[in-house]
Amino acid sequence: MKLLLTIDNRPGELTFDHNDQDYRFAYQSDRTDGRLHHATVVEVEPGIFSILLNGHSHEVKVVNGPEGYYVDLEGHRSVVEVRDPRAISRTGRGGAGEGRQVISAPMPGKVVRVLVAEGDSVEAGAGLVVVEAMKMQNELKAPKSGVVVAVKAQPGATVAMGDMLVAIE
Amino acid sequence: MKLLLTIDNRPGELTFDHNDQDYRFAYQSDRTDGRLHHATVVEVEPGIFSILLNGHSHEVKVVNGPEGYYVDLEGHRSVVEVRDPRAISRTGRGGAGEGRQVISAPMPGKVVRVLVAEGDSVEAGAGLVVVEAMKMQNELKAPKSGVVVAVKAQPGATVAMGDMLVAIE
Amino acid sequence: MFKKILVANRGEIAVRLIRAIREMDIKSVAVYSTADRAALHVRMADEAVCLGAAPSTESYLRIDKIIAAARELGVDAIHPGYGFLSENADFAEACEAAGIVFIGPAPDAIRRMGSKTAARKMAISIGAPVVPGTEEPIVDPANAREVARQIGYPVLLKAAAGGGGKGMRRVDSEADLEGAIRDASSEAERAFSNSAVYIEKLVERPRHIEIQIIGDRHGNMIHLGERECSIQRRHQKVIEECPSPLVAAHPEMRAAMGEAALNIARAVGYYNAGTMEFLVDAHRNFYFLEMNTRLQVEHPVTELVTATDLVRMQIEIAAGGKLRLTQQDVQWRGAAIECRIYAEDPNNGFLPSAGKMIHVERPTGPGVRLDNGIYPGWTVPLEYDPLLAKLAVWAETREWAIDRLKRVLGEYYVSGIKTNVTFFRQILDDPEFRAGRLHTGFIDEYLKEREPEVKQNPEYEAVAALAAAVFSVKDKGKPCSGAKSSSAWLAAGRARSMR
Amino acid sequence: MFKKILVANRGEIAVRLIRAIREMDIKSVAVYSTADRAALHVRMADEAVCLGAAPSTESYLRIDKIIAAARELGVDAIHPGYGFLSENADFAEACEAAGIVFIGPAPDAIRRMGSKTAARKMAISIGAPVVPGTEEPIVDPANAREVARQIGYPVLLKAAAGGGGKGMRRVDSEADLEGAIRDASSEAERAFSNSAVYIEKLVERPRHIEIQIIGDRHGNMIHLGERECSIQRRHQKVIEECPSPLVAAHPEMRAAMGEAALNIARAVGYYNAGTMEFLVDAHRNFYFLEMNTRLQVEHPVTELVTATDLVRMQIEIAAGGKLRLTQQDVQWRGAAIECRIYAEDPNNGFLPSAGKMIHVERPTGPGVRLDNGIYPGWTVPLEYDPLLAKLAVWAETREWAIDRLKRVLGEYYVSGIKTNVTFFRQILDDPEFRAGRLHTGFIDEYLKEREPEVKQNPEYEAVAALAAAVFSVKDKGKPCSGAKSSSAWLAAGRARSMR
Repeated sequence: MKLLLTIDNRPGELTFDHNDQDYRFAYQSDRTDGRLHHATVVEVEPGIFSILLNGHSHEVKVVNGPEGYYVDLEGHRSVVEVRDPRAISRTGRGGAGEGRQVISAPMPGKVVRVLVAEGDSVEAGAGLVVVEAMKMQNELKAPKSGVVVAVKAQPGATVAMGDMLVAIE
Repeated sequence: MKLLLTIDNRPGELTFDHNDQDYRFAYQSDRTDGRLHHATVVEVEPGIFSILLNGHSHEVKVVNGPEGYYVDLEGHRSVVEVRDPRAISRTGRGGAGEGRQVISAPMPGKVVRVLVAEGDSVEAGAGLVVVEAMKMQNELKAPKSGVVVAVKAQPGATVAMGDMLVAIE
Repeated sequence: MFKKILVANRGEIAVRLIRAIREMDIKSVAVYSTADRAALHVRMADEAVCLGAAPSTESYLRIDKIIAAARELGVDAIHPGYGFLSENADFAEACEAAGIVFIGPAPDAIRRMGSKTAARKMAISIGAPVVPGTEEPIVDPANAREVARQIGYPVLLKAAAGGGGKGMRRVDSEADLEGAIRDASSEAERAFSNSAVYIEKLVERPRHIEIQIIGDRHGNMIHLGERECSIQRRHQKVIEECPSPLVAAHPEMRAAMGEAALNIARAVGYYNAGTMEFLVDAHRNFYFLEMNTRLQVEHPVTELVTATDLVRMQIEIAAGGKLRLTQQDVQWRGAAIECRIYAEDPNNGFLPSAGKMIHVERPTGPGVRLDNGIYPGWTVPLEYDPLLAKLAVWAETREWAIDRLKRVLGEYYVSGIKTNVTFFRQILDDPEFRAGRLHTGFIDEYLKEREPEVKQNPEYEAVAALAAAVFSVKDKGKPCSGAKSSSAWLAAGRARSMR
Repeated sequence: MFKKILVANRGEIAVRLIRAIREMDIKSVAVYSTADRAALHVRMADEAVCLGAAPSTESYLRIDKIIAAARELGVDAIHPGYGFLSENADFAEACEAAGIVFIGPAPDAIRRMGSKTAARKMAISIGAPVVPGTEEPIVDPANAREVARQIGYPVLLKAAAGGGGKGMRRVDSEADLEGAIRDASSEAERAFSNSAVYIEKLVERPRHIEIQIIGDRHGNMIHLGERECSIQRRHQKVIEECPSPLVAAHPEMRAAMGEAALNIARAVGYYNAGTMEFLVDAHRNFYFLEMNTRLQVEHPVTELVTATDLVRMQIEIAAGGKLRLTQQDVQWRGAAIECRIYAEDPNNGFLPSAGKMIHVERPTGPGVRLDNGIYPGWTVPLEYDPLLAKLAVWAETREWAIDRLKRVLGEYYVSGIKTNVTFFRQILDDPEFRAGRLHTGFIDEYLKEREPEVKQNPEYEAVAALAAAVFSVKDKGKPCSGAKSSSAWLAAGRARSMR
């Protein structure tokens, strides 16, 4: 079986087959040499994999996260997207134009203040919207310099994670 | 909804309905007066219920066990069987004749010794078979006095939980 | 002794209190908001009462409802925990008026020590050290120059009405003083409609070290030594230790700070547990900052090193008991470190991370103390503080404790949301932290200057790829289990990908 | 210090060792049998090697395979844990021959103290107290009478070749002696084809109290006080404490027993950790029983009270380090109690309970130490000891520790299999236990004489009924999730219902 992956946005290609717990696999990316490995893989708890590779014991935790699979290994979290080249892509990601940046709510909360209006020019790093969650106010900043082309955030409004707040072009 | 229950073999009748987490229910048995209760029930983890009844907080754990549901509450485990009077019984329990007692393996293990033969008379409490599991030898004893009418256990054989070993009549 | 205690709090501290109450064979009553029906403290208590809607103002801050519930259930005493009503003198008074014991100090002591400025004046009046400075606004620049010269540069200008850093200016020399006063005043005017500023000595790279005290109602009072709480982010402590590495190297500081703390407490007739916070400068001078008239979040590190149970002591004292320990009985042994685990994303500006926890792995083994308020399947409510748990360790030396904490953080795991667990592991590896060179700006400097090492092991990448692939194959072949939560995640994911 | 240590064990002790090794920043290697591929110690170690099939004789007892794996992986040292090869002098020798350090005593010391009778003779030779008696078989009844009169009735006749209680007879007076010798001899003849019996003083309602010692290879040796291990079932300890309630009431015993233990250990040039087991009679006389030349299962209670880390000390000593503590440094503080949680059914003759664990709830909060080897989803293999975990607590007094342990047992929960957790809660409520009146027959008497109180609260019955009903409604409406495990349970249930 062959799958296309991105690990923290770096692409790679995984080839593998298995016989029960015994896996043969190769991962080719700019960091790995793509050589063939043998490993045993046991899903010891749901989403928790015990992998023995070259005698090393790895415990890998995988959950479905918003941007892809969250893969935790040795205290480091990677975001992994998996696509089957024979099928369509898993989720229709992307779609925002190159020049346009949408700032959406990174967590559910309440809009406390809106610091910009449509048509404002902003510098990268300038505050756009303040959202409060869990007693903490968080200022969302402009990811790049540009002009504010849309403001959906309303002071006092409750927003869900991912709701669009402001767009910059 | 009405259900017939046995709790540790004592029968009772449960009547209940609910609106989301709010339950109205009555349980009638020889120990309870069958009066109407109001409670909120939340399944906080799979099989773990937080029940608030008359202001008291109860944490009840339920799993499917071999003899019925194992219900753990305040460190005490009850075995509960639940039957819907409108449907057939949940499992076809019982079936052993009154006078006949089958001694089956209470856990998986290995038969170490068989202490009786067909036709032997045994007293209640006499050793019948020794089964070893987890490094411990366990002597299974006659639940009543009688005559051994069948011996299925073979020294050295591996037995699964519930396998018949000896029958006494 | 009490028969029934109401815990007027939620989260990990409510759980910690319920445990202590249960160990004393006393009944516990939890209170909760509608957002917390399934919270761990409700699950664990003997009884539970709903106070109202999710906002604290409708529930955990409603003195009337809490007192009414306590009366109805025949409660003897109320423990307020920390936060919420714990330093509210009106609440303590309302308890007493209802014939219920408030497990804490007298309302009067809360009032006298509750205001920062009142507490500062009190400390000055008995000769306890405070940060030198004026507390009256500066009117005349000439006078300002004289004051600044007296206390010595650098000084800090602070808005009298202020807070949050507005109207604050550091001044390093007399040449800059007048201009800085003008700037600070106008900023203060804009921010608070009050231009008054005052001068304080600027303590550079200060340590935050606090002293735990406890006293009974019979006049006995002791201190249980210090906690070092210099590792803060946004003025919020995140790592606490006992002993302080500084005090461990200079043991005479403990007696001196302990005595200062006891003197302040005695001056207000304080009883029950309390904490005096001090700033400590590079020359090991310590200055009283403020008092917390309640149990402190970070009390476990003191318990681990002094082998005491502060909550049990609080309850015994509230019930009229005498302190079982004298100052001579208090022994400090080994070292304890605690870190506060928050639902937040250290790689994204420490934004709160909401969501349902799927796994919660609790570390065990030697020297671990976990005070947790969560469980697998719990969803952190947005209305409250995102503290999930406090993970503390004890070991014979500070060095071993750091190594143990790293081991234990490696075993701790919450999935479904983001936490600061890995961030702690990075800090624990920092040479400055290991050397005990701590100050309240430590994390800001750390975040600015130090790039945590990223795992480059190609084997890890191959292993991560394989695990994700095996999971994805299983994930797609699964028609039913987990479909609900997974679709919620995907909806959020789709929405987020618009950014 | 070592770079890589192999842990030649499994279960909770392997996990405990891996944790200590990790805290010392050393790599750990797990070994496992095919039944243990998914075991917790394999998950947690840095490296793992399969030794062979499930039976210990094919895996955990295979000296050749363990040494080969250690050599191949460049291991510096091997920790044997307890059980398996831990008291096997050949294994210790094989390690040395392979240039690998055995973390334990010298092979010679294992041999000299490994045999009960050899150890007893050694103890006698240096004047240490042993249970009085003959060790040569009795030939002449007249001689037997004289011996019995000398040591005083009651005496115990024991088969020289024996074990397991066969050929054992209690004799209360001289009148019964001759008949008892005849009976015992003929029983011994039938059981062991050897009729020889010998006489020992019968210690009535003895306590089992043991002394922990540890020494380095530079001639330094200390004791870390006692553990009370009188609560046993089938000669297997199930609850252990430090301090012993008896020794706590008579502190002079600790020094006397500690000195006796050190004298025996010094006589064989012992180093690393070891334990001397003693019987103690009603007059507080203690008698050496045997030595365990390894880490003891119940070592955590000593660690909790003395604030030490025995495994770390073992590793430091094995690496050639000097003991960091002198006898004067050892301080005992508070009280610790441990209970051994087994997969067994106390309501059904303590039969082992096999199956898959669905939930595993790990208690946390103040004063808890859990050494566990299991996790949710794990299935206990039938091939090994059914010890799931050791749950220990520390508190300022024994009484508080008992109350804390009850709280903690209430939080501990394993579903899918049966455990002895509730049985422990009943014992902890027993007035004799609370009073510290312990002896090795305690559990047998308890099971015979005391009927644990059964909950009769009608509210509980209604709550249990409701929970089961809600679960059953959901259970039946569930087409897919959990179907596999549920059908396995039902198959077992159907089979079992035949009984």
